[in-house]
Order: sequence, then structure tokens, then C-alpha cells
Amino acid sequence: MKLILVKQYHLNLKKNKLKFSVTVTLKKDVLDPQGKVVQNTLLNMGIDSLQNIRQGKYFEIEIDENDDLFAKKKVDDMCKKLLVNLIIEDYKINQIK
Amino acid sequence: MKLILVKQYHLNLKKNKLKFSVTVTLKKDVLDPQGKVVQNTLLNMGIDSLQNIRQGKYFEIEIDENDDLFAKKKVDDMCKKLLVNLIIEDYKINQIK
Amino acid sequence: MRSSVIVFPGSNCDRDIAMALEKLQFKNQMVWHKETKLPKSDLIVIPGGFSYGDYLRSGAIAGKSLIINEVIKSANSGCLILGICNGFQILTETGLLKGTLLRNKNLKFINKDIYINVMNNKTNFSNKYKKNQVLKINIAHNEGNYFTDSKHLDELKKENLIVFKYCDEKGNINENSNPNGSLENIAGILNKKKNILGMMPHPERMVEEIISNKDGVNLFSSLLN
Amino acid sequence: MKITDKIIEKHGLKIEEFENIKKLLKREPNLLELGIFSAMWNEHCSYKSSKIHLKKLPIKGKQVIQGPGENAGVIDVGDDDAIIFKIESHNHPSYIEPYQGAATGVGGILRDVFTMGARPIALLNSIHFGSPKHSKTKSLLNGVVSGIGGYGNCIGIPTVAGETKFNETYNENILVNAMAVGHAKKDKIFYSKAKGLNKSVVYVGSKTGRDGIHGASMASAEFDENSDEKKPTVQVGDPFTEKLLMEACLELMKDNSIISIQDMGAAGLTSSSVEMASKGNLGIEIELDKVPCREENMTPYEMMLSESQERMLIILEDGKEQEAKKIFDKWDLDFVVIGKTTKTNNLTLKYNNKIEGEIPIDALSSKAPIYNRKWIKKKPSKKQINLKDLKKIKIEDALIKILSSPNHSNKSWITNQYDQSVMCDTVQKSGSDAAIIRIHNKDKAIAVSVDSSANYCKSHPITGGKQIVSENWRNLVTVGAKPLAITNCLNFGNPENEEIMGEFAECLEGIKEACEYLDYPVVSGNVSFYNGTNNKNIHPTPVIGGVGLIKKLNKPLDHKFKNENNILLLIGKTFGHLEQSCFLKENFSIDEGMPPEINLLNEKNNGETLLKLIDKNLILSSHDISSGGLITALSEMSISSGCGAKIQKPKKLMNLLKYFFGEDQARYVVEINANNLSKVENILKDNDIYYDNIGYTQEEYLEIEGELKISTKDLFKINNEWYNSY
Ligand SMILES: Nc1ncnc2c1ncn2[C@@H]1O[C@H](COP(=O)(O)OP(=O)(O)O)[C@@H](O)[C@H]1O
Ligand SMILES: [Mg+2]
Repeated sequence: MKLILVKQYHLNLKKNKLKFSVTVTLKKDVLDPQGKVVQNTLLNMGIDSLQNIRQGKYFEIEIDENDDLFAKKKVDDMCKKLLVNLIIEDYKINQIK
Repeated sequence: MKLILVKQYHLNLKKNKLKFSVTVTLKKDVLDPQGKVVQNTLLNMGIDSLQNIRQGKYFEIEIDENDDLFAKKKVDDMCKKLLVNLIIEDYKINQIK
Repeated sequence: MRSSVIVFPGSNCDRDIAMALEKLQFKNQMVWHKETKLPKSDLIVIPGGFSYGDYLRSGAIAGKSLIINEVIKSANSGCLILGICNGFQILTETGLLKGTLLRNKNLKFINKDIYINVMNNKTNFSNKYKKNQVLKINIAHNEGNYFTDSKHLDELKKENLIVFKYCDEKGNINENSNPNGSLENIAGILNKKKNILGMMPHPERMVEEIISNKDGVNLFSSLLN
Repeated sequence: MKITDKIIEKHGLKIEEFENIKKLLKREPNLLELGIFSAMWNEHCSYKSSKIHLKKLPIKGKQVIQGPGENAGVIDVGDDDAIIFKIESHNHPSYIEPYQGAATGVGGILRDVFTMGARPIALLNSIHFGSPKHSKTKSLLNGVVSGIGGYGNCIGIPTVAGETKFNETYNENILVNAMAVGHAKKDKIFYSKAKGLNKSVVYVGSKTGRDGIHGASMASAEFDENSDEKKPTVQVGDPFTEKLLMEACLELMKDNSIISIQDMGAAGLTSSSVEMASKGNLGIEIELDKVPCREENMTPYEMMLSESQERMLIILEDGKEQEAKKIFDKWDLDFVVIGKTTKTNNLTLKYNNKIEGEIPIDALSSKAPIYNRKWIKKKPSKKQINLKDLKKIKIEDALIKILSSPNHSNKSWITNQYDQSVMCDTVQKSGSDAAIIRIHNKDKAIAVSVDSSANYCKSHPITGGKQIVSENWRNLVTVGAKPLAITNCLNFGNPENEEIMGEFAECLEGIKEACEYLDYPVVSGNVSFYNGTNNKNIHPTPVIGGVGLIKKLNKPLDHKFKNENNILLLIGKTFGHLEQSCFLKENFSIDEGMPPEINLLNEKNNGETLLKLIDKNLILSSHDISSGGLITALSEMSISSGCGAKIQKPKKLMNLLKYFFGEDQARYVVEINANNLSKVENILKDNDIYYDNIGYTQEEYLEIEGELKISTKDLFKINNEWYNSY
């Protein structure tokens, strides 16, 4: 009996592990030398229905918070402060449920 | 009248532009020096509820095909042949609608 | 001995390796990546540099070029292949060598003279060195952090396929003498048939006293042996 | 579209300048034309504030093949070899996006050099950051260093020398200057002057995008606190494409098909076409529909002002198009004939067969405004520092403070990120006074170095100007090279401010005097004004890049002590000048007073005599004495070699701090074999050189009799800690 109580108590305190994905892409109009080379290579390899390919970065972030909105705000913070170069990149945050 | 016909004909022939996203991440047992550094930096910056962060690549691919399944197959092809190093990386394909 | 150096767009140690080969009396030819035939060669070198700008993954795109099919054919028929730096990365991308080269542990480009230990001197590429001889040699790379799965690592050890390991001046192989985080300090490996060597350090930069030292010379003269 | 005052201002033009444009055109310009004027008339392209001062610089000498006025300067290094070099700033873009800013800075200066037919053989840089404590400094440092390395490493040209400094004055305005040095055959040098009518004007390289539109104007505008938010479209560098472009151009140059060639740098297609036409006294017509574009719906305005990187303009001999195109096809680069030369003397821009703009070339070049801006002389400071007024300090503590300071710390954290060895001709990497690069396949070499002394220039610009030239000259001498010529990058604040303009005028006066005296002409350079924020201007920071010749390459000379029990001579006279010294700055935060005096006669005499000694193989190691004085120079010689030295106290009565930390100029420490002492002394005496025998090398410890004893290992540690823990 005691054991169960303790467990519940613990559960209450424990924050949720929330999971987000962030995709970072170059802004439109910014030169994407990498994308260009990859696209040419794929075309040369015979994949001729390829119209366009853009390369970006991807992050999977796990964070210990209760509140979805607050957590998302934190992730946004990380993006702005470190993960994204706002001068040349755009980003999108998605919660993974 | 003629004009409309031509247009329709054209429409029929024209394939759809289908759009996919591919996320590429390092396999679990592969050392991720970059992710580790990013994680430490974020922790040092005071984001202490951060549990885990993994970095990967992201591609946005537009392809001129009619059939969703066939198109996805093509994207899978690109991944296997070029975009992903299967020895160390995992990938996921998603259609963007 | 006839050698061929494959030139990709973005290769930038092609001239350097050609100079070294010629200095050591190889009959060398440069081969442009768009060519579909290789000249008759006893040695094929894939030089260092940034083929295709290192875009996507270093070596990935060069690994899909036309000429690579010919390299693979030659390799399978026993021709000696040497991949240096970006050349090593390309060889792993083509599958001729197993494993892969990850970002350096410190996430920075590293250019330095470091030391390597000759682990196996019974190879086509190292027979002029003494076993466990310590060479001072230059590295210059972003992705030199060798990684492979444990099964392959076992094979590398069992079959004596590790030719060079990073070490210190005295030959000690440990974490402190590992510049880039490579698995077990691996700096250069062979394939199972032992006709392909991939290595991150640049022996072609070590063939003249006035520029550096001559520690790289014996790699080339081993090939002539 | 009506051109309003607001639009004029947005283009960085003054109303008077706009009136002037109308007079030159005899009508009102349209927007495209206004954009072109704004690009060509801004400070960066027109040199409107600096021109009259630059004219005074000595630019001639028998070693000079091409002085200022071309993409880069060209000097003769004997046989059929020429060296082509230039320095350029990329300050503002690097503050906004440090990685790309620095990378494209390197890319830009490389194009200036290979445009002229040279294969680049070395890269150098001078980078200045704010205080290490400033919140932005660390990420700027990281970004700039990896940007410089990212570009140079990828293209495969060794980055062999440079300087890195920190000072609050750059907190909001860092400096990133990049220098490139190339080698060409004397009879295969390419110029930008167009010749002949109806010749094809060819566009080669990358496609044009909307990058850095108005970048050239940005480089000429002061920042304000909003510039963080402005986020202009920054240029992204593509070193891979540049490598292809370089190889393709050098391949094309083997043949005789090029009449003239010009890279597209600041103000892209506009400045390159205008420059070629203006030098050739011709007109040029461009069909903008043909310009290869990366983005959809680009307007003529955007095409003309885009600063997309990795592009060139070539004027070809008749009938050479086919062959030339083949080469660019091989390298997967665009090659399009976009226009022709005309006799109109106009820049004519067509789009869809309609003339969209037409401007007389001279209105954009020779008739661009030139200003004789007001300036005021700097008053010499009377301030003298009396050591008795300061807290007592031990030599050891002061030395440690200096050696562990960001400005004097070992820079291998930076230089290890640069490929210094690629091309296999780097005889001496960074770390010594100058780098040494062998001329490929020959047994001669060049030495290169970049230098600046903003504190000296701030406190007394004329002296400062002389000092940087002298120090740069000295750096080449210490490695045994005969200094031949310089390039200069003049980084200053707002020229509309009379005090700043005074700093500019007087620094140039100093540079001129020193260059004249030392027969060290200026063959290329670049001016960067408006370095500052909210009227806070940076200290005047002219940067000198010098090239010297080593005729017969033996073992390279460096500043590492070679062995124990060798004799150490101090060449040049020691007075103990402490004002503006690093000793006072690092230990007491004092930066007042005059910089040390420059005596050009001694400078020349001391340097040339040292060169004689080196020529006769009498010198084992040598080091010039600069910031930090004698003891700092000795420490550096110890640290790099692991060998120590025992130094006597001066025989004459002089305060020890002054003696060991004074920054008197024209001095060198040299190591010689004891057996050669009398030979060396005779030569020094014959040449009227003042020198002191100050001690000898010894095992392991740097020691001053009774004052200091510190192991070289400890010195090494002290000198290497800062970067690694920053
Ligand atoms: N400080 C200077 N000293 C000497 N020459 C200079 C100086 N600044 C610019 N120049 C010369 O003026 C010309 C134009 O310079 P710049 O506009 O920087 O060249 P680019 O168009 O190649 O970028 C060059 O030939 C350059 O060498
Ligand atoms: Mg130029």
C-alpha cells in the first residue's frame, strides 16, 4: 500500500517528457550551394522527375516540462539563441506526440 | 473551344508535383559529437530542462509524379543511393500534403 | 610503376600527390572524373581535397561519379588503391573500405603535424617502414573521426588490417594522442584483400626536408618494392 | 517611378549628388540608373573621400610591374616570375554574419588575384575583435575563423599568416581583412582594360541571385542599433564553385583568347562592366535577359546590383567563344555572351530588346565625386608616464600578464583550423615573424606578413603610419627576405568627421614617408570607412601586407632558439619607451602618451645589415622586437623552441622595466654561434649599427640574472591557456 502511494506521488511531481522536432531551412533567395550539387547529382543519376531538393537541418529535442505551450516556447528560445542562424535560415517547430 | 481542349489535354499529361520531407538522423549507437556539443552548450546557457537533443539532416523534395506510392518509392531510392549513409544513418520519409 | 591520380571537381591535393609520385619515379597520369576508362595502372590514387565541396557528406558525391565504377573494377581485379584524406572518405562511401569518417570530435577543422605508429609493416604500402615506427605527418581534415561497427572492428584487428594509428612522439597510443576522436586511434586501414589503403594523414606532404620531413617517402617506395 | 528624396537617401546619395547626376545625364535617372549611380558613387567603389590622399603614396619602383589601379598589384621577383597580391576588407558583412562574411571576404580577394592570371599560393588575414568580455566577441571570433578556414581549406590554398587582436574599440564593428598572394609568369598577366569594338562580353561562373543587393552601400554606411534587425540578404560563399572558376579561368588563360578580365566584386555586374569600359575608353552594351539567374523574375535593377559571388566578366578575342565555352562546360560553369563593347562610351542596358538604362561611363567613373574633406591635425600627447607613480610590479608578474593576455597568447587555436600545408610549398607556417612560401618548382621563395598597430595610430597617426610599415618591413627582414612592396587596407571611422579624416590623412602621411624611405612601394590596397556605431568610431587601423623575396632558399630562418650556449645580440638602441606599450596597457590599463619614435635611418640601416648577416649564414635565429618589448621577444623565442636563455641586466643605468618592456623600434634579437661573434661584430661596426651583447641561450630556463627564472615549459603553458579556455 505504501509503495503505491509513493509511486503516485512521484508521478505527480515528475514533469512530462515532451518531444519536438525542429526543421531548419535556408531562406528563399539565399544561395544553397549544397542543394544545387545534390540536385545535379541526383539528376545525373537518372532521377529525372526530381523537380527540386533543398537541404536543411533537423533536430529532435526532448524536454522535461509540463506545459506544451511553455515547452514549445523553450524550444523556440533554443532555436533563436543557438540552433538557427536567423540571418539566413527559417525554422519550424513541431511537437511529436 | 480549341484552347480549352488543349489546356485540358495538357492537364491530363502533366504529372503532379508531389512533395516529401526526409529526415536523416544518426543511428543510436553512433557517436554524435555535434549533438553532444550542442546539448552542452544549451545546458550551459541555462536551458536545464533539456533532456536530449539529436541533430540530423532534413531534405525537402519535390518530384513530378502521378502516383503517391510510386513517388515515395523514388524518394526512397534517392535516400538509399545518395542522401543517406546507411551504415550510420536512419531516415524517415513523409509526404507533405 | 604506373600510377593514376583521379581528379574530382574540388580535389585540391591532386597536384601535391602527383609531385610526390613523380619525385619517386612513378609514371603518373591525371584522370578527370568524367572519363569512363582508366589508363593501365598499377596504382590508383584518390587524392585529398574537398570533392564537390564536401557537400552532403564528404566523399558521398564523388562516390557516385562515372570513373568510380572503373576504380571499383580495378580494385576487384587486384590493382593497388590508395585513398588519402578525402580519398579515404570517398573509398568508404563507395564501400571499397568499410566504416565511415565522422566529424572530428572537437567539431573543428584540424591542421597539424601529428604522429602515427606503423602497426603493420607487412603490406604493399608500408613494407619499407619498421614495425611500430613512429612517423611525424600532417593531417588536415574536418571529418577524420573513423567509426565502424564492432564486427568489422574485430575483423580489422584479427586480420591485421589497421596499418596506422595515431600516437604521440614516443609511439604511445591513447586518448591524448588521438587528434580527432577516431575509434581506437585508427588513422589508416586496409580492405580484407589488402590491396586498398585509406588513410587520413597526408604522406605526400612529407617528402621534402625543406617543406616538412621525409617520413612519407617510404610509403611510396614501399609501393615500388 | 518618381525618384523621391526618400529614395535618394535610401540609396546612400546626398541631394547635391543627385543634382549632380541629373546634370551629368541631362535628365532625371530612372530607378535602375539611380541604383547604378549609388553603387558606383558610394565610398567603397568611388574612393571619393580617400582618393586625394591615396595619390600621395609611393607606387613606383623597379620591382613594380603594376601598381594600384588594377585588381591587384604585381611585382617582379626575378627570372620570369611575378607575384600578384592584394588585401581587402569585409568588415560589415562579417559583423552581421561572421562565417559567411569572412568566407566571402576570402573568396573575393582570391578572385582579384586569379583574375590577373596568378595561381593563388597563400592567404593571410588580419582580424580585429572587441573585448573578449563583450557578449558577441566569442561567437564572432568562432564564426570568422571558421569562415576563413572554411573557404581557404576547401579551395585548397594555404592560409599561412595573419594577426588577431582584441580591443574594446571593435566591440560593435569588427575588422576582417583578407589578403591573397598569387604567382604568375611575367608575360602572362591579365588586365581589366577593354580593347576593341564589338568584342564579346562574357559572363562566367555562378548564377546571379538576390544576394547582398546594395552590399556595397552597406559597407559605406554607419551601423546603428537597428542593424542587428536589418538582416540584409547576406552573400553566401561557395568555395567549391570558386575552385572550379579558378581552374577554368587559369585554363582559359593558357591560350590567347582573353582581351580583358575582371571579377565581379562589390557592386557586381555594374562595377565590373563600368571598370572595363572606362579603362578602355569604350562603351559596353549588356542584354540583361541573357544574364544567368538563380531566382525567378529578377529585375534589371537586381541583376545589376546583385553581389552574388564566384562570377567573372571576360572580354574575348573574336571567334574564341566556342573554345572558351568548352572549358567552362568542362567545369560545369555558366558561360554566356551577354553583351559587347561599343564605341558609344555609354553603359547601355537592354532588357527584352528595350533600353532600360543608359549612362555615360565617365559619369560613373572619372566624373564620380571626389571630396577634399576637412580634417584636423592630431596634437601630440605630452603625457609621460612615471613608473614611480605606479604600483610596484615584478618583471615576472608583468611578463606573465602579457604572455597570457588574449592579444599575446599563442594563436594555434586559430591557425590549426587553417590548412597551412596544402600545395606543398609552405616552407614556414604561421607562428614566426613572416611565413615563407616557395615558388613552385624553384629554389626561391617569398616571405609574407600582415601588421597593424591601432593604438599607436590612434595616439599619433603619423608615427603610427610609419611604425606599421616599418614593423612589417622588419618582419620580412627577420626571416631573411628582402622586402619588396606592400598592399594596404585602411580601416577607419566616419570620414565626414574631421578628426577621423585627420587620422586618415596623417596615417597616410606616415605610411608614405616610411614606404619612400625604405623603397617599399604600395602596389594595391583598399579603403574601408564608416567603421563605427552611433558616432563611436574605431581606432584608425591601417593594415599593411608585405611581400619580400628570398633569392636562394636554404633552411628557413625563424625565431626558435637553435641550441644552448649561443650568443644573443640585441641589434638597435634601447631607450625604454613605455608610453603606449603593452606593458602599461595590460598591467595598468594605461593607454596614454606618444608611441615610440620611428627613426627611418636606423630602421633601414639595422634591417639591411641584418640581411647581410643572414646572407652570410651568420644568424641562427632572429626575431624583431615589437609589442611587449625585449623580454616578450625572448620569451617567444624560448616558447617556440623549448630552449631558454640567460640575460644580463643592462650595463647602463636604466630602469629594468623600461629596459625589458620598452617598445623602442628598429630592434632585433639574434642568436649567433660564439665562434662567429667577432665576424658578426665587425660587420655591425662597419655598418655603424648599435648593438648589445645581452646573454646566451641555455637549457630550459629563461632567466634574467637575479630577477627572473622561469622554465620554458611554464612559459609555454602561460602562453597557450587563454584560447583553450575561452
Ligand atoms: N589604400 C590603398 N592604397 C593603394 N591603392 C589602393 C588603396 N585602396 C584602393 N587602392 C586601389 O584602388 C583600386 C580599386 O580598389 P578596389 O575597389 O578595392 O578594387 P576591387 O574593385 O578589385 O575590389 C585597386 O587597384 C586598389 O589596389
Ligand atoms: Mg577586383
